[in-house]
Amino acid sequence: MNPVYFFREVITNLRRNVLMNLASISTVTVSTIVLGLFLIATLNLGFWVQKIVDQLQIVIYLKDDVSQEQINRLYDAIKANPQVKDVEFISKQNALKRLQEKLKILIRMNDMPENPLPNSFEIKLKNSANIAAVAKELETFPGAENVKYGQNIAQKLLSLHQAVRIGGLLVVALSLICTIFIIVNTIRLTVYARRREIRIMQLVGAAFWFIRWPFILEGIMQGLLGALPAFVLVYLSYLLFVPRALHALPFIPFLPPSGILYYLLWTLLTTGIVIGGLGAFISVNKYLNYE
Amino acid sequence: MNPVYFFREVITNLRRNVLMNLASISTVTVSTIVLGLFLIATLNLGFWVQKIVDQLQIVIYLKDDVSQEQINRLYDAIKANPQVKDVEFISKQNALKRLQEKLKILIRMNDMPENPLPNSFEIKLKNSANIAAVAKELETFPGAENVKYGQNIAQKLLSLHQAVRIGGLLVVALSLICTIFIIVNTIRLTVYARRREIRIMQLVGAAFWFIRWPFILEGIMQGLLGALPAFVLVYLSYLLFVPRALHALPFIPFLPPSGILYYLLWTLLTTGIVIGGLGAFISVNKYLNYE
Amino acid sequence: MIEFKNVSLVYPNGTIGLQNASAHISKGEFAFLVGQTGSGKSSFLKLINREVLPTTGEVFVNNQLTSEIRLQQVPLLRRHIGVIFQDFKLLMHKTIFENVAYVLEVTGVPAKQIPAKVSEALKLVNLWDKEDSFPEQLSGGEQQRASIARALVNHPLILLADEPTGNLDPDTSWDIMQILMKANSRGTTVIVATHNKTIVDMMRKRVIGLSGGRIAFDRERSGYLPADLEMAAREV
Amino acid sequence: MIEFKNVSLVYPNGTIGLQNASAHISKGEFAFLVGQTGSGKSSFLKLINREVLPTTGEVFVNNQLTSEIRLQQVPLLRRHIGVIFQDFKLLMHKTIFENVAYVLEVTGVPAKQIPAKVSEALKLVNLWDKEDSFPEQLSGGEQQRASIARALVNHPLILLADEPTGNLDPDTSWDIMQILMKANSRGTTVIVATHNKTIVDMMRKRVIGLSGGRIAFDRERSGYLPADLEMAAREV
Ligand SMILES: Nc1ncnc2c1ncn2[C@@H]1O[C@H](COP(=O)(O)OP(=O)(O)OP(=O)(O)O)[C@@H](O)[C@H]1O
Ligand SMILES: Nc1ncnc2c1ncn2[C@@H]1O[C@H](COP(=O)(O)OP(=O)(O)OP(=O)(O)O)[C@@H](O)[C@H]1O
Ligand SMILES: [Mg+2]
Ligand SMILES: [Mg+2]
Repeated sequence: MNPVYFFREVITNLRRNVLMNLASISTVTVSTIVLGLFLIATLNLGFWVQKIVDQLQIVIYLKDDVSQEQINRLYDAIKANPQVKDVEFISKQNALKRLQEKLKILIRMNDMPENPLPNSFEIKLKNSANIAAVAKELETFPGAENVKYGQNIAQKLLSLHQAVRIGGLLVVALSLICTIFIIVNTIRLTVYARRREIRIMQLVGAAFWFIRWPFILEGIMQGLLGALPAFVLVYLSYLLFVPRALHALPFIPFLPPSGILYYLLWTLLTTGIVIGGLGAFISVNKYLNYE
Repeated sequence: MNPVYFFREVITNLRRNVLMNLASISTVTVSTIVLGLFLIATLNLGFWVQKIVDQLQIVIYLKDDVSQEQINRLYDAIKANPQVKDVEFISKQNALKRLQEKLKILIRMNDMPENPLPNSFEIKLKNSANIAAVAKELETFPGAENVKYGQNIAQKLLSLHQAVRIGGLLVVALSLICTIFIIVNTIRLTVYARRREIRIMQLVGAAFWFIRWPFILEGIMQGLLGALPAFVLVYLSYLLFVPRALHALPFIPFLPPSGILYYLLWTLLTTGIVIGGLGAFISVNKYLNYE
Repeated sequence: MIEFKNVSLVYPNGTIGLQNASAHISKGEFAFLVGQTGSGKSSFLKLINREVLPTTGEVFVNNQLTSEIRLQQVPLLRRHIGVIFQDFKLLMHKTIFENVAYVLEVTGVPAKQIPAKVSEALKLVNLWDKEDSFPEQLSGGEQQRASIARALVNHPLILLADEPTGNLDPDTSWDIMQILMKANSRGTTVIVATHNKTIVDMMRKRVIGLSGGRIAFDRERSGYLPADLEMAAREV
Repeated sequence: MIEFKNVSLVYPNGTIGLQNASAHISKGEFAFLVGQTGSGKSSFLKLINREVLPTTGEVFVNNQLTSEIRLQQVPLLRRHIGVIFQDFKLLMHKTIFENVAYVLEVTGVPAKQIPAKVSEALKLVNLWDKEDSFPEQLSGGEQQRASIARALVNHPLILLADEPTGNLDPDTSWDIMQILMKANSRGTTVIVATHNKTIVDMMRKRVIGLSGGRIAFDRERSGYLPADLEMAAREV
């Protein structure tokens, strides 16, 4: 077994069948580009929904007769909960200020003899998925008049989050399958075009592995040469796209390009290489005569 | 010219090169499936954002000294504006009720001797894109103390809407290009595998068109046989997916399947057929010897 | 019918196929083309079929200068020329019947007349029992006969036979030569490139000898001249 | 060396390739295989190379029953057999040099020794000046000689030549026969399927005659028997 021989074979074949190889390589490029875009889109969508979900919070409204000492104790108790990431105390006064800011000039201060708003705690969780359970737990705290966490929107967001996670996985899996399918088919057609050669090689005494290896290496090369430009293209586009998108849609978060670099690189390259090689292997076997 | 002959040719060729044709047909299927999914996703995203944008409204808060007669005149004036789709008057009382409902128990009614909220109009536009201009116009109305339309969120939503429209068009265009590219490449490989035949046909006196037509028809058939199952698959999946999705994410609107039926059908079938035929045409020409 | 005027053919890789060859073959003639392997016989035939164009010089077929025939007209030229290719050039995905029928379909012969004509041609070369086989299912000689049937089926004006008996036994070879003779007697111009000394010697027809791409000799009613005689002829 | 015991070969489409053929060819023998086109010569050779397996009967090559050779071992068998295929079977994407070198690479000959061996084989068939051409750039006879060079290059134990002179002129044919003789004299078993009456007549070697898949005659020091004599032989 002579690796130099196989490599020379592959290089020569790539050079001599330029047209055919361009067709198959560019097919690999295009289909891995699509895969890459799906991957980026899914990662970003997940990131976005995660960000929104992370903004969910529990608000505990306190009875007016709760003393400052009680408040301090409650604060410590909440802080000690392992599920809690962050807790903030909002006094009656601050609450009113916020409401006024929010409603702007609508509430004429002089119309109100007394602050109608209660004291409250705003709590962020480490994992918002548990929000309902934690809220229930906090309800039992003495002094808590009411515990709210936007039941309605929270549930919506959480199920959206779940849907995006499952859907994203599904979409990436599906597009991976499609990419694999297309690459395998393409490689199969290139091997089909050379089926007579395979037959002749067998007739002059070439062993199965001796025939197979150049084809497999060629498949790997086609996969590599196809996936590499796909990666570069997708990554560069994303690099150019993110600042513009952040500018145009500042309220939507995008993953920083560096955050997807390796993810993208490995997914595209391994897909190209593994499927190229595997596709060639399967296809050659189809034309190897096992009688 | 004998169409029967060409059809017999095509059928025979499809039958005799089953393996090769399966490879190319299934590639068409897979790539048009991806195209179809992109199309559906884009249409739905556009639909969704449109729905959200449609919920945008302008609120005119009125001074407390505006009389009922003035209000009526104002109402008619607003209604007469061709941009306005819908206008609703919200009295002080109703406004307070709403606020109370929204904030639930937070505001202790007995703390408030007088309703601090103003009368208002809520206005929906035919085209929310013009919201800023219309709001400006309404500000000049006598009696309007303040005009609000959630400047912040409206702008966000409108630019998101724009982004989704442009992005969607781009994505569909891009995936169409990818699909075209993959199909053309695949057809090219099937023609490549038969380049010797093309040469022989030329040598025995077949005219260019006589050689070309069976290949073009075969490309069309491959496109059709590939795109048809893709359409059926995508459409059926959507048919099954929508009720489930509406159940799991009731707050996200989905286009009804019937709304995308023709869109999907024509996009996939024409893509398959036109590109199949065109790809074959281009590829045969490459191997037809024009010297 | 066919005229070569100082024709040279240099292949793209620099190999010389033909060198300054001049010859005239009249309508209805029967000529052998002989010469060592690689001497340019197939190149000579390819020039007539306009498979290649001369690098210099002029080839006239049917009074047309091949290098001036418009591309769309080339198929028309070829339909008047039947070629028995040295490597058969059968369509691998078509049966023998379909291979022979193809040249009729190409010329627009009505579908109804095709089966009869094809059967006739296949019977002529004694291959009618193999009409539904694919080329790969035939023996070498059977493939060669299929190629012969295809070249004859639409009664071309010119018949170019490149080594038509290379895979045939002596008896079958003679049968084939009889068929070519018969076609010739009906007015077809026949050019046969061959190595078959026995046949050339027996037939006593015009023999054009090629050597290294040059026409070494061109004699009426000749036999297959041995190589040294060719050489001598070339020196002249 | 090679033994056929009541061998019949029926192709998948029902055509009979060989019928109840028995023959024994010893190590170092030189035998001609003659018979009309389609009589089963190539089928006979394909059975030896294990390109096909007999439908019934047994074929022994090198004392191995071909139908019992494990699939992985088939390449090993083939490396001891050089085949000159009737249709050459050259690899279209490789140059002549690479085509010949391939059978050496297959057997693991060290890379350094390959060029010398290939050049030697190409010189033998007088084709060394075409080593960088692709098969499509060669004349029919040159392709045939390339195929011969490939069959000879690794000095096989058995040489199967299927119509090796079909595209060669008489002189070159003789040269090739000399080469086969020389290989034979070094111990190679040689079987030549041919239609070339002249050569068979002159060489006076063993001749196995096939007719319709049956062995019609099998004679030492024979010539090319005409068809009617074959028939007679078959009646017996
Ligand atoms: N792959 C195949 N499938 C079906 N039939 C075949 C196949 N190969 C050969 N035959 C048939 O088997 C018979 C013997 O063929 P074979 O090739 O052995 O003949 P041959 O003696 O070599 O003839 P030739 O001199 O023409 O080469 C023929 O009738 C042929 O049509
Ligand atoms: N396509 C080609 N490209 C380059 N050289 C070629 C090509 N075809 C033929 N030649 C060369 O041109 C010369 C003449 O070839 P040609 O095929 O005319 O010979 P020929 O007389 O038919 O030989 P044969 O009897 O072996 O068939 C040869 O040296 C051959 O190598
Ligand atoms: Mg030739
Ligand atoms: Mg044979």
